[in-house]
Amino acid sequence: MSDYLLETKGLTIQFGGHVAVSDVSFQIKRHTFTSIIGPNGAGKTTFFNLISGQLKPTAGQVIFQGRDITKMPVHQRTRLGLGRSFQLTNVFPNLSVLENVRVAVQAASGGGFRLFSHYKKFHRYEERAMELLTLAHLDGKEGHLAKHLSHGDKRKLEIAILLALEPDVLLLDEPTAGMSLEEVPQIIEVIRSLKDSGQHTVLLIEHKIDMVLGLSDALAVLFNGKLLAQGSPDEIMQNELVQSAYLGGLYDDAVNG
Amino acid sequence: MTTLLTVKGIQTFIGQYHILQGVDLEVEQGRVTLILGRNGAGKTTTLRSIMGLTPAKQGQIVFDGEEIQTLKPHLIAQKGIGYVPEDQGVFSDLTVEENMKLAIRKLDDATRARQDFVLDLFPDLKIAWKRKGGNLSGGQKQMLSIARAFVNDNRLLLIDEPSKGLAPIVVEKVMESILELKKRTTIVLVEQNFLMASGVGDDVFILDDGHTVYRGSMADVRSDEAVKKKYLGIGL
Amino acid sequence: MSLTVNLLLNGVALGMLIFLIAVGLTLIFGLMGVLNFAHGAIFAWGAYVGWAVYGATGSFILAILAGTATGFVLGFVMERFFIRPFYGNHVAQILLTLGLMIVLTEGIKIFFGPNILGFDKPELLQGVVTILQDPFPVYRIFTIGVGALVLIGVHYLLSRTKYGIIIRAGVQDPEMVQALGIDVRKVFALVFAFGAGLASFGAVIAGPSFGSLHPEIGMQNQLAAFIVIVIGGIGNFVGAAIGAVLVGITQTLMAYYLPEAALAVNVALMALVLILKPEGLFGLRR
Amino acid sequence: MRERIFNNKWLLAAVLVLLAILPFVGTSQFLMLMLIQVFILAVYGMSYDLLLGYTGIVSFGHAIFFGTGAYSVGILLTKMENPNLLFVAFLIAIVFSAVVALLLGVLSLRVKDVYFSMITLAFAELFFIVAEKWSSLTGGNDGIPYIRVPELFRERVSLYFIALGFLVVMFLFLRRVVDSPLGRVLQAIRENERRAESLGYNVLQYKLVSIVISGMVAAMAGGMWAVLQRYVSTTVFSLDQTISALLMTIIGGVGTLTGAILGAGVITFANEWLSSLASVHPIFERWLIFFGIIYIVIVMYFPKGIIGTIRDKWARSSERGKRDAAQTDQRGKSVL
Amino acid sequence: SSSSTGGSSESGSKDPIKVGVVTSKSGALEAYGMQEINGLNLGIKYATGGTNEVNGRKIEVLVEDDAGKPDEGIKKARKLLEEEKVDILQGSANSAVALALLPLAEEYKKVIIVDPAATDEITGKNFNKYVFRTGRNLSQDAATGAKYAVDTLGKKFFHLAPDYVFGKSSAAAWKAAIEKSGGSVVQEEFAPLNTQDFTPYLQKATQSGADVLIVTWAGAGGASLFKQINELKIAEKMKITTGIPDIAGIKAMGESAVGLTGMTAYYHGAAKNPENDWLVENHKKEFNGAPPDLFTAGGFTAGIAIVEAIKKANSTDSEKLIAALEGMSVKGAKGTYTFRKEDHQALQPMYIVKLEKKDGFDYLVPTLVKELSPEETAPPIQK
Ligand SMILES: Nc1ncnc2c1ncn2[C@@H]1O[C@H](COP(=O)(O)OP(=O)(O)OP(=O)(O)O)[C@@H](O)[C@H]1O
Ligand SMILES: Nc1ncnc2c1ncn2[C@@H]1O[C@H](COP(=O)(O)OP(=O)(O)OP(=O)(O)O)[C@@H](O)[C@H]1O
Ligand SMILES: [Mg+2]
Ligand SMILES: [Mg+2]
Repeated sequence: MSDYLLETKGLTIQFGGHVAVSDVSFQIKRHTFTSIIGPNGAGKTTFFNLISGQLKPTAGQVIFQGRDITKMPVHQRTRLGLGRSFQLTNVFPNLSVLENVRVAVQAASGGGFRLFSHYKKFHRYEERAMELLTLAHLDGKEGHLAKHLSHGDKRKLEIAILLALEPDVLLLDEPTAGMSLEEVPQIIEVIRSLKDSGQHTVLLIEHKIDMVLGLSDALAVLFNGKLLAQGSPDEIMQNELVQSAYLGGLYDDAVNG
Repeated sequence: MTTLLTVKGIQTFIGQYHILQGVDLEVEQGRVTLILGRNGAGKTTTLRSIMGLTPAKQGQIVFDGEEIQTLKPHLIAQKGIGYVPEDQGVFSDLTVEENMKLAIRKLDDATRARQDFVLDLFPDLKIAWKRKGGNLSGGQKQMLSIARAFVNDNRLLLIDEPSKGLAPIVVEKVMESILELKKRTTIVLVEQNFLMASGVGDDVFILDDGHTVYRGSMADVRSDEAVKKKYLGIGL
Repeated sequence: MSLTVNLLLNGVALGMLIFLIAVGLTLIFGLMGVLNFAHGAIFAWGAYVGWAVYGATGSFILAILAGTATGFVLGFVMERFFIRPFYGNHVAQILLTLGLMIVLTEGIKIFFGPNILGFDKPELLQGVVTILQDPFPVYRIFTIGVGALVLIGVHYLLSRTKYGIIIRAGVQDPEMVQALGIDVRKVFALVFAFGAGLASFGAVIAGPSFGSLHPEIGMQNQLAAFIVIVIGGIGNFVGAAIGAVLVGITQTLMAYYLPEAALAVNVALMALVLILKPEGLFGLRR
Repeated sequence: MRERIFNNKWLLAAVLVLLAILPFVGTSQFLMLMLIQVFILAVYGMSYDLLLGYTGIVSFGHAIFFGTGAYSVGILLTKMENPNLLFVAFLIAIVFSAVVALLLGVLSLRVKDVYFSMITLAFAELFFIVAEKWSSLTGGNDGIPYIRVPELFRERVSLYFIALGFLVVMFLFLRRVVDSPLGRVLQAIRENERRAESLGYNVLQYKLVSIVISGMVAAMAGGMWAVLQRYVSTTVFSLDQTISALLMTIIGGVGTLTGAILGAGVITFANEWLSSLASVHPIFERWLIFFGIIYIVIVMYFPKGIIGTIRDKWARSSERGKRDAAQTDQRGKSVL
Repeated sequence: SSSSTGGSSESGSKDPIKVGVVTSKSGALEAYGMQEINGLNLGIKYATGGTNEVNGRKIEVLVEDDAGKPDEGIKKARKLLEEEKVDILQGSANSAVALALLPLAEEYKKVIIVDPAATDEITGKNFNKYVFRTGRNLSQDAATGAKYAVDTLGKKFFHLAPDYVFGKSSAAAWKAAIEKSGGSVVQEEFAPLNTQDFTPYLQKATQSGADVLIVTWAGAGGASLFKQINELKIAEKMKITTGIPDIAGIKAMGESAVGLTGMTAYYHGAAKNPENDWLVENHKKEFNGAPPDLFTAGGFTAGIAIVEAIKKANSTDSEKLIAALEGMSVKGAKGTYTFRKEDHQALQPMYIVKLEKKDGFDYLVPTLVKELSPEETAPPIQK
């Protein structure tokens, strides 16, 4: 068995003539925190989509826990322990905030096909969902329909849903984009606690470089669909190309400080 | 200094919910006015009310001396107000080209020049010109949305969280272009990225729970730790 | 050989006729996404008014104009007062347009009676030409020609003007289109009315080809219209035309070679296409 | 909130009691007949609501199940020597329709949205055509008259109670389904299929379960219909039959179950009332037009159906603030 | 069960006699339904000498709309039987509805006079003793048309009919009748009822080697079909015969059907008898000068039969009515109708007509070619 929890081999996907992810071979060790950075359109989200199964690669493999899951449908991957959040908010609009999370908790406990136990009996689910909403700073809004939430609140709901799945691997796609200033640190704390728990493996896409540096054990850089570099945060920050083509001048302080 | 846009005590309802309960803004010509506040404070709803998308039930919105709170959105837009919504509002079935074509109000030389300018600003769009809006990356959608607003000769731009999803270097470019645009147009900006906001903002309004709770200059806010802590949760 | 050619030509003519019926629906259903069960009733109104004007004036041109105008006005009123609040709401559209369908169909019975009416071809277009020994009606040639013209015209309108993209955008997010300074409601009203006008235009052309009218004539043809749009791929205008011709040819060939199955041709073809290609022949995978 | 829930339960119970004593207070045979029709059609409507309102799929082929049930029961009762084997006929009808539903689901569920609607419509047409062509078995358009049923099912009062019981049992069953964990997943699928998938739910399987349950319930309603009419013809497979399910559900309110019951009542009684007006005044000769107008008025003034809209209004007028309103806004939640 | 005894009673009663009609007042066969109803009312009026009373009791006609749907028809019939306690049923325009009503007649023990529904099954496989039919059935149609066609048009036939039970039964009836008369059917083709382009079928007909094309078509497509037959000049290649439709149908065929010969159950100008004269006169008087149409005659005769049966039985009791009706002859719009004892089917005169242009008519006028006697067109007993 390999040392890696999650591994991609020569992963490639092509849309028409455009190669969005190109021959990416990438390994992640159990219980590590890896961040993926790269310019807009570099293929980060597409790479996630390939891992979580939303897209099927034109070439290459995805290996999870030593199993080739390249052809596995989305829902099975989730059951295996691969959970993800979405860059563009993706919730159940006409269900209450609580129900959004509750249905995720239910999914994690595998209780979907039960017909003859009234859902109200699933108090456990509801309690767990409330805990998660509190964690994501959505307590007090559990009765709202998800579509009525403000943008930032939807992002929090997105995270709560992901946490509800209790996945081994969390794929987080810009979780804090649009979240308000004061709450970003709190959400970061939640993510950090996942890392610190030593139970989870986290893969994070994020443009907020200071956040990435503070959290990550390792960094990977995607550029034009290719895996440009992989290494410790310090190593990557020294990379010329990353400096000039991705960061620009704005984050000089973050990098140097 | 002239005031281009005045928002006076607007109250907005969505369905039965009372969302804005008295929002005031004064937007000076040629300046960047920031609207800040927590998630759910009502920033987006304020911009939508100005655009006429969620019309204000009470209060006044005066643009260039004319009350516009009762006008339909397309008429408001035709007055020269551009809008970058927080969810990008990119049409996923249309190509980037068609998205741009739809946005362009009048195709003249000046517009073509502005189109060249935005395509230089966001070369990604040039590459993705024939791609469907729905297939763009998150950041590319954000670029397209900004580009659609920049391409017209607008007198006022309402921009809702432009930095969201953009790579740092692009954020920087957007900031620069905003500073550049400021010379010919007026900008109202909602932004959570304080680094960016403080880099371009002139005046600041802070909303909380559907009310305007603070107004001042950027310099004031930057130096006023109490305000920052109370409304923005930044304890530096 | 001559038989096959003749059958194929008939198939194409039938296909073009179906296309003329479907063309308005490609705008209203295909592009605007309105599940319009009253489309057939508008078609029928066009045919009946065309018939009446033709009978009264003897001018087929006037009949076409009057019929088309009827559909246009009906469509405009329908959009303005009924459909407008319910874009994107299929459930409401179903109930609403079924209601309108009943009202319009019963209206025909009130104004024109429930009986079958004969619709004769204009003198100029009567008769047959001989193609490879077999007679082929002139009117079918006319139908093919008109169908082709409409195809080109509408295609031009959609691809060379902003209307096509405004509708496609407006269906997804009408608010944003408005925020770009476009009066999306006006455009929708116009396009809806235009689609209805096309339906009634097609009806006046189709009337003499059928030779007779009855109040349910719209309902009878509506299903075929939906079918060709779905086969062609919803929203794909040219696809609908190809779908229509495909249906026409298949129908004709089946009627000759396998008449036992003729009854099932349309729906079986649609089911087959969808099973093999779930988004229709030229539809986009969403 | 609690109070309202409580009230509604009592309201429904009161209606039930009322219906139960109706046959004993000199109610006419014909009114009972109409109510029996309403009860049976209500079950058919509710079965459709499971698909439309709770799973979010618009099927134009629901008549397939109603028709399968009606024909299975009708043909078996005609072929079987002993009409008391009715239950066997029903059992076979249910099993058969479950198989049909499964096959139909497997074939058509890979197709999405309106395309799904159209492919189900195509299958329904094919069923209709088969029933028409296989006239040695089905009588085609002329139908099967003289279906024999047990005495208990001929007698109006006993049939009334059987139908009422059928409705109550099916209502409780379907309510249990939509409020079960399974039902909640269906609603999540309705809201956002892709997301439900990424939560680990096998969407296709859930939709299949939904279609099969819905199909079996619809088939039972069809079987009851055959028993009531003692006649079956191809109309049970017609598009009209599907549309009637659609209409009942939409008129009452999509995603409410009780709405379908109300919808069945509205349609049945409006139909009877309007068509009998024709003899009152010639203006009603074209009485169908008023039917059309009713649909239009309902959409314009009750955009979420009668029950759906009233429930909304209720929530709004109670002014319990945002949270409460939001909760009642949630379509999936039953009034009970 | 719920059968009632309400209105059936002794001659002393002054309660009105109720005739319940279930037929199409809406839907595809609306026009036929209206002809039937108008005929029925006139028939009762005629047979009662304008009083609408028999044995001192008023006759009330209660009409319910079945919209062409059997389920609706069943409900309406039950309403008439249970609420209105009608003494006798009459209907309907749609064969399926009529078939659905037969068991109800038996269950409630009420006589039903069927007209104009034509399917053989009504007095055949699905017969019960309460069922009588004034209308002709498909076999009578076929016997009429076939005999004439084999005698005068040719020996080899091609049959085009709509692809559903009606078309199939018609084809079978024609086939039997043609073979009986010494001809043969070389090919039968069934096209979908909503066919709009008949070219492929017509091509087959011309290639089949048959001398005669029989067209059986009910409903809207008929007019289109004849226009296409005309356009494609089929008549130059073979003879054509058909069942001539009602006036609206002929009108819709336009000029294309000039000279077409075929059978018909009734045309007001073809029948020569006092009953018909009265019918034509009074129909015109009552309906703006419109003459009685194809199915007015059947309704008229049904009305007369109802009155005559009640007179003869001196009761509305069903058993007595049955006894009175069995074997009874009535004089109706076409002359003498006789309810055959075995299957209660009324044998009646039938017509062969030719469509001709005539001044003063805006449609091609069916002119009598030949009248066939009731015996000549008697269908086989099929029950
Ligand atoms: N279905 C598709 N068809 C065509 N091109 C696509 C499709 N999906 C993605 N692309 C293209 O692939 C590239 C990678 O997109 P992706 O969303 O993975 O970028 P990203 O790295 O997540 O960017 P961002 O930081 O802006 O979110 C983009 O250029 C995008 O336009
Ligand atoms: N359609 C709606 N229906 C009901 N309530 C809504 C709706 N849209 C927004 N709201 C509510 O209005 C309030 C203000 O929302 P708004 O989107 O204006 O906030 P915002 O300041 O832009 O927040 P964010 O920073 O998260 O984007 C929120 O509490 C939100 O829940
Ligand atoms: Mg991305
Ligand atoms: Mg916002």
